[in-house]
Amino acid sequence: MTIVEEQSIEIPKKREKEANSKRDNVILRVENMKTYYPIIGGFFKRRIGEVKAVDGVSFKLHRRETIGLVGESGCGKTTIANTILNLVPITKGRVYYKGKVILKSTETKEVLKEILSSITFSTIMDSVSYFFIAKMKKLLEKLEIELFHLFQKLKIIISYFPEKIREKISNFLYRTAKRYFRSKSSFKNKIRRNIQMVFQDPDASLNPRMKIVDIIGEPLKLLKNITGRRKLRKRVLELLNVVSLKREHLDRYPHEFSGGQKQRIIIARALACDPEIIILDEPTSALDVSVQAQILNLLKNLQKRFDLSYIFITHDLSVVHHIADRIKVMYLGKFVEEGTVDDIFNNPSHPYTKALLSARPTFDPTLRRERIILEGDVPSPINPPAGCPFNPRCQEKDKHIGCGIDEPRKIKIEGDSEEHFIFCLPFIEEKKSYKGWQFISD
Amino acid sequence: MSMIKYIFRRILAALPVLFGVLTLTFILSRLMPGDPVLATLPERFTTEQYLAAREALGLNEPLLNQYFDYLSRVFTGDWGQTYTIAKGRPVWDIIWLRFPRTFDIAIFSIIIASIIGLKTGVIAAKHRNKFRDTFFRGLALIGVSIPVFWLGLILQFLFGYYFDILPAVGYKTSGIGDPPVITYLRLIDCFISGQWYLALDYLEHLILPIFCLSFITIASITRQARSSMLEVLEQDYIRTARAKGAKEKDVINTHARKNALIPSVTIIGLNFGGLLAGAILTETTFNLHGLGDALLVAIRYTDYWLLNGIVFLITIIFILINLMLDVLYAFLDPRIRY
Amino acid sequence: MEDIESRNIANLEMETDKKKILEVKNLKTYFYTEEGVVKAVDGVSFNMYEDEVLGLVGETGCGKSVTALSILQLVRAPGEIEEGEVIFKNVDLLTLKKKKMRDYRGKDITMIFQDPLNSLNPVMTVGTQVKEVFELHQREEIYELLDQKMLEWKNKQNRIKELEKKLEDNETNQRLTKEEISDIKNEIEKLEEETRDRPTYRSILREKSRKILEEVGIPDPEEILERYPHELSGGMRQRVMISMALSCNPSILIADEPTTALDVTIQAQILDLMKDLKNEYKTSVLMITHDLGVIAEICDRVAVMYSGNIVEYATATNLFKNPRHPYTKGLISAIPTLDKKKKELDTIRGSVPNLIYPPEGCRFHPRCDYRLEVCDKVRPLLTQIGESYFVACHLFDPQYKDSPKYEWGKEELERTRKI
Amino acid sequence: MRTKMKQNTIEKKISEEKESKENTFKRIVNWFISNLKFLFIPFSRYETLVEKEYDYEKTISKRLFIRRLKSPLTMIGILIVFSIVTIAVFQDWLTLYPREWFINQVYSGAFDPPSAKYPLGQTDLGYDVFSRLIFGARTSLTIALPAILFSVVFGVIIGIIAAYYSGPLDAIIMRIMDIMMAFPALILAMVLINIFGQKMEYIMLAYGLLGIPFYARLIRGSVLQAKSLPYVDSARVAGASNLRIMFRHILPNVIQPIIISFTFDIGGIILSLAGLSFLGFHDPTLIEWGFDINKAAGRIADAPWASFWPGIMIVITVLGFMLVGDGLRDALDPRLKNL
Repeated sequence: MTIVEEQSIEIPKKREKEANSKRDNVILRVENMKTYYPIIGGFFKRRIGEVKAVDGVSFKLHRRETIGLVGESGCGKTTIANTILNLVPITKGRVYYKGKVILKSTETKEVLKEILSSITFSTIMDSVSYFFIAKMKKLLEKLEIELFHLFQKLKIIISYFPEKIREKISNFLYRTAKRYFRSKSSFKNKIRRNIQMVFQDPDASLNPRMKIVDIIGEPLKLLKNITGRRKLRKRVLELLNVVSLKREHLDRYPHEFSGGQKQRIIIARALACDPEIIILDEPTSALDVSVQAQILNLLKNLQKRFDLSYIFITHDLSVVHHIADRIKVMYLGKFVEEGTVDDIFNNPSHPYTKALLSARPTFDPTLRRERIILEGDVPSPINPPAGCPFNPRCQEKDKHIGCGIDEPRKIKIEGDSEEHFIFCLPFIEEKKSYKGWQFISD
Repeated sequence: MSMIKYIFRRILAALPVLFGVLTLTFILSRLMPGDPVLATLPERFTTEQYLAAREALGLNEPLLNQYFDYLSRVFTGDWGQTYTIAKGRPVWDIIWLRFPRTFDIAIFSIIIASIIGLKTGVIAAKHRNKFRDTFFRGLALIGVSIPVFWLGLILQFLFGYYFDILPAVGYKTSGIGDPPVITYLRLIDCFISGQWYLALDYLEHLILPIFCLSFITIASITRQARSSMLEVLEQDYIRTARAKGAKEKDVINTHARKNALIPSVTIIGLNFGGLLAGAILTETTFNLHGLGDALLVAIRYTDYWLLNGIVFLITIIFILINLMLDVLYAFLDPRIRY
Repeated sequence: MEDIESRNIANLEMETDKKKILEVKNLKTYFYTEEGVVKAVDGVSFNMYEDEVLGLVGETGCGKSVTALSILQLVRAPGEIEEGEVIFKNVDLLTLKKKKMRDYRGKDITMIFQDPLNSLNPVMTVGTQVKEVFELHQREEIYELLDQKMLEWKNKQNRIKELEKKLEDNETNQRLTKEEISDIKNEIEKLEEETRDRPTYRSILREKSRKILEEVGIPDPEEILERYPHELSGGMRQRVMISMALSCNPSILIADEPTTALDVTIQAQILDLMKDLKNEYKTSVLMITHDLGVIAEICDRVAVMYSGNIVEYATATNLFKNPRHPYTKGLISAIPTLDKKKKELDTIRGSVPNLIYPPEGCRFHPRCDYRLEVCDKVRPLLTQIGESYFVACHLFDPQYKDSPKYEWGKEELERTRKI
Repeated sequence: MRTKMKQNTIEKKISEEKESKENTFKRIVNWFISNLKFLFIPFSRYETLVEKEYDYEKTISKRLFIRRLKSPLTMIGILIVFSIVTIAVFQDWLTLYPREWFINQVYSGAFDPPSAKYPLGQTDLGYDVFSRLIFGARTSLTIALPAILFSVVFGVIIGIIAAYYSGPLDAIIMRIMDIMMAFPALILAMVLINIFGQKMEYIMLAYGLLGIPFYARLIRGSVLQAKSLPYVDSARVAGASNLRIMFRHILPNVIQPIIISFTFDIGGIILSLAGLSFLGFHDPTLIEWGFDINKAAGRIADAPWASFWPGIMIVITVLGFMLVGDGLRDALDPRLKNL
């Protein structure tokens, strides 16, 4: 173990000027993001359906701001995070980072398809067969002619195939190629460096067979090209100090740490490349209350210190109230309400938000309120209910028009801050409902 | 309905494997050294004779033609003729003659082994780290490491020669007659024709080979059953059953056993494949004149058609058995959707 | 030392008019692992009262689940119950034989678990699993019921025969009016409808299971009975678990984190259901959770556990209003709430101690801000400090109250506060 | 009783005190010397202590692993494997007759019973059974080990690639593996050896090929599981390429079952090799247990020693590897760890 000199190392405060000079403070913009997972099944492994995990979501993230994404499990919060980081392919929509598109649904698809379909199957077979024969000549002189015949025959057979089948074959090749290219076409390192993520389960998101130095050093090595062993250790030590871990932890394995310490290590790894945005996917849900408080304090500290922007994903409303500036409430892949913290907590307007807020526990047993208890379960996102996805469970269903038919509209709530919207349908008594309500979309 | 659909789909999925096996055996058999034409000829022959025989066997055509010819003939049921074991008889005849013996010992062994192996596995798991567990585990470990043929030889020596209570080799006492061929399964034929003494004689000859094969299979089934039972006993739903107040016997018999059985089913299927192959060794040891014996001749003397036929048959049976076990698996485990 | 222990147990009486139903005295459960002896539960005592909900709250690894499993004697292999008494209706459960104990499980004391998917047998239908409980504990009652129903059924059949005879007689005599005939015919039809299915053991079982499932709010119970657990949603599975636990009308229901694996809205549903059922069945509930919100929601009394000991034991109202033990204080102030916005959250420094080598004296002392000099030497015991209020802390013990306060080194304080 | 015990303890304490008083000066000096570093360098104590504690923990965990391995059965297994390897390495020192005798010359006394000159009897050509047993050990190991290494390496690579790039590539690879699995291994081995020729290298190659599908399948399952774990995602977020994720992140986490079944399969492969040479598919230049049994099988009735001893050697060798594999599994399996 090389002992690194211990000094109090401040990571320089950066980007301050830059931030002030910029007129537009938006750092990440998501536009109409849709992410569908294919359901593959059947004998030929076809796509037989899709899970609409995220279905048309847009938001902006400002510098030094925390957005809270709130919702129950399976509502697509984590998928948003995974999509932004390109861990899951985006189906539709765009993501901008500082005004530049970093993710878009593949429009190059068509071009590629054209190129691939222009390569006819017979040309491929030709090249393969010649290549194959040249290679195998020495090894299988006896079979040479037969093999050549085989390929010739196959070629002829294939040329008899109807156009449709040939198209299918080329489609198959295209899909294989696409999968290959997708994994290849790296989400550029620069963007990776600037957007990092903290995962939910601290046990599973640390590789159990790697030492802490290697775990935290990996992004440094790969994204920042720091190669020297000493340099790397020094930098890792700095990072460990930032999350108040110590030098002797450098060479340990993850299983020797408690849950809170693991989460600190994960945060340190996310911080390794000086990112601007950190996506926090339920960072405290696996932790105990006292440790959760430590982590939340740490996160707040770090935000101030390094000018970070957070996307904070959670199902715990009190946590999000504590840490977030703006809140988006999600249900079945869509936002149902968005606004600042004060908006949501003081004037919850969507019935789902109301129910969520009322389900939030309080610590005063004398104040046991009447709760709104939603009926039933969250419907499956494979075939979500028509119209407003919340309508089968909605407690205020009777007061609105066309819940099961129309798509919900974006409605501005007057009287609150400018960003308070709900996605709902108008009230039955129209006169009353228009008071202070203003339709934005359609 | 869904079950039938599932079976149908599984059969469809097995087709490429069958096709691959056919192709592979064809290629491998053609790569083997030696010349099958020689077997058809008398000891002294002329070049013309040789060429004529070659043409008669269809070996002068391009390999590709031979391959397609072979494919088409396999599916029409004509598996060619053999010139090594018997001159000019169809491969099917040899298979009908030889296969029932192999099948008899394999099926008896797998049934005995499954019954005993599952039982001992459960017992060992129930008495974990106690005497019975250690005993069965040790026995299973020894069972896994004994070579079949050697065990056979030792049994032969002990029971056949030293104590002289069981016949050591062969499938029948020499000079004893055969029952009329009805179902090709000798045992059933004996019963149908009412020749009890023949059946008894046959069974007497089968005891040692079956013991030999099943001993080894029991070992691996016991090991699997024990470990899966132990795993199941760790699960939460077993705790629930205990919290309900169920008796320890019920916990194991109703709650744990079915769950533990599921992984064991797979191992039984895999073992059956091993058993058919292991039968070659046992047949050689006990001189049973089964399928394995024919296979050895086919490989030694480069009999293309016999080799292809036997390998294809064994593969089909292997695939079928696995198909059956898959269906059983789906039947046992409701979590698997058809 | 023995003296103090006995004092600890004897004093644990609450001023209440309710009947004591379960007494746990000085329970110790150790796990003998290869690394050493894990003292998961080390001297836990508490009482449960009739028709009350007792909350057992604490962080991960403090031994709350092990306490519950020890009561039912379901602790797994390396774990052993070392010492203590679990007195239920004047019977010490720990001295019972295995067979006797089995009768209590599932009938008088039942348990539901955290993970409803793994806690239900995947290869058995919900129906079989629900019916099993009845078969295990109510076989005789069912047979009695069967006899009753058979009697009714036979009576009805006899009645049909009688009526049919009447009609037959009428064909010859023709004494009855048309209206009477149609009345009789209607009655026969009705009776035939009722007696179509002969009452059997199975039909009664099925009826009972259907009823209990209906009780826990499962829509369409007939269909659910035929389903396998993996086909249900998380909330449904937990409902099935609850129905199984309540089917024999138990005196005590132990709920081990029943809502942790569920979503917020489903969690509210289940808690609501549990409250209703508790009132309906008059069952005492031992609620084990790490979520103080759940405790505040449902519990009458709370026992706070830390590292294998109970450190505070009081009514919920008192506890939340004015927590005394430094650990409870820290725990409550660590939770973000609406009025704590913008401030930094209070934290408890350090982390949970290793249970193989727990700290000497008070197990909380390395993390305690109010630490006294004696804290690392003498183990504090539960002492009564107010009406129905027990704390295990030297700060409230008259014997040690005036002991000098421990001065934390500045460096040490700084260092431990961060981690 | 009690008073007696108390007296005893008091006496003990007194004697201990005496001893400690006598040794006090020694102890002070010792302590001073051993703590020189801490006395002269401020704050060095704390760090070193923590490190020491950590090292202690590490050795404890290592010791635990060894302790778990230390069950009597496993020790027997290790002993067997060790002695078989010793025999294989030092065979020339252990045999009664040099190796050349067994290749060139034929001796009289076919199937003669054990005698002073030939302690375990003689074989068909009059060779010494005992010496052949010792020569056989090296043959078994030299064929089995490379063959299994070959199949492990290729099986692991193929399995990881198939599972990681799931989809058509996976389907194709796994179909090929299915075809290979559907063949009874023994038959395929016989055919392959017949094609290649009866030479050691080819037998090794044939067996190596046959083992590939098994390992590919084994590792594919665990990779499919590991692939969906968050640490893979977090490696991707950290900028790791596919190749790096496959072999740096996933492989170390899924290699454990492979290691366990590797030890098991050494035994298995020795068994199958014995079976093959029993059927006559062997390298004629080598001395093999299986082939010895083959030669003696026909004379089992009157010369049991010639086939009994080679069989026993096979059983013992295989059992040794199986025992080690069993012990290794118990020691490595995390599920058994807390029991």
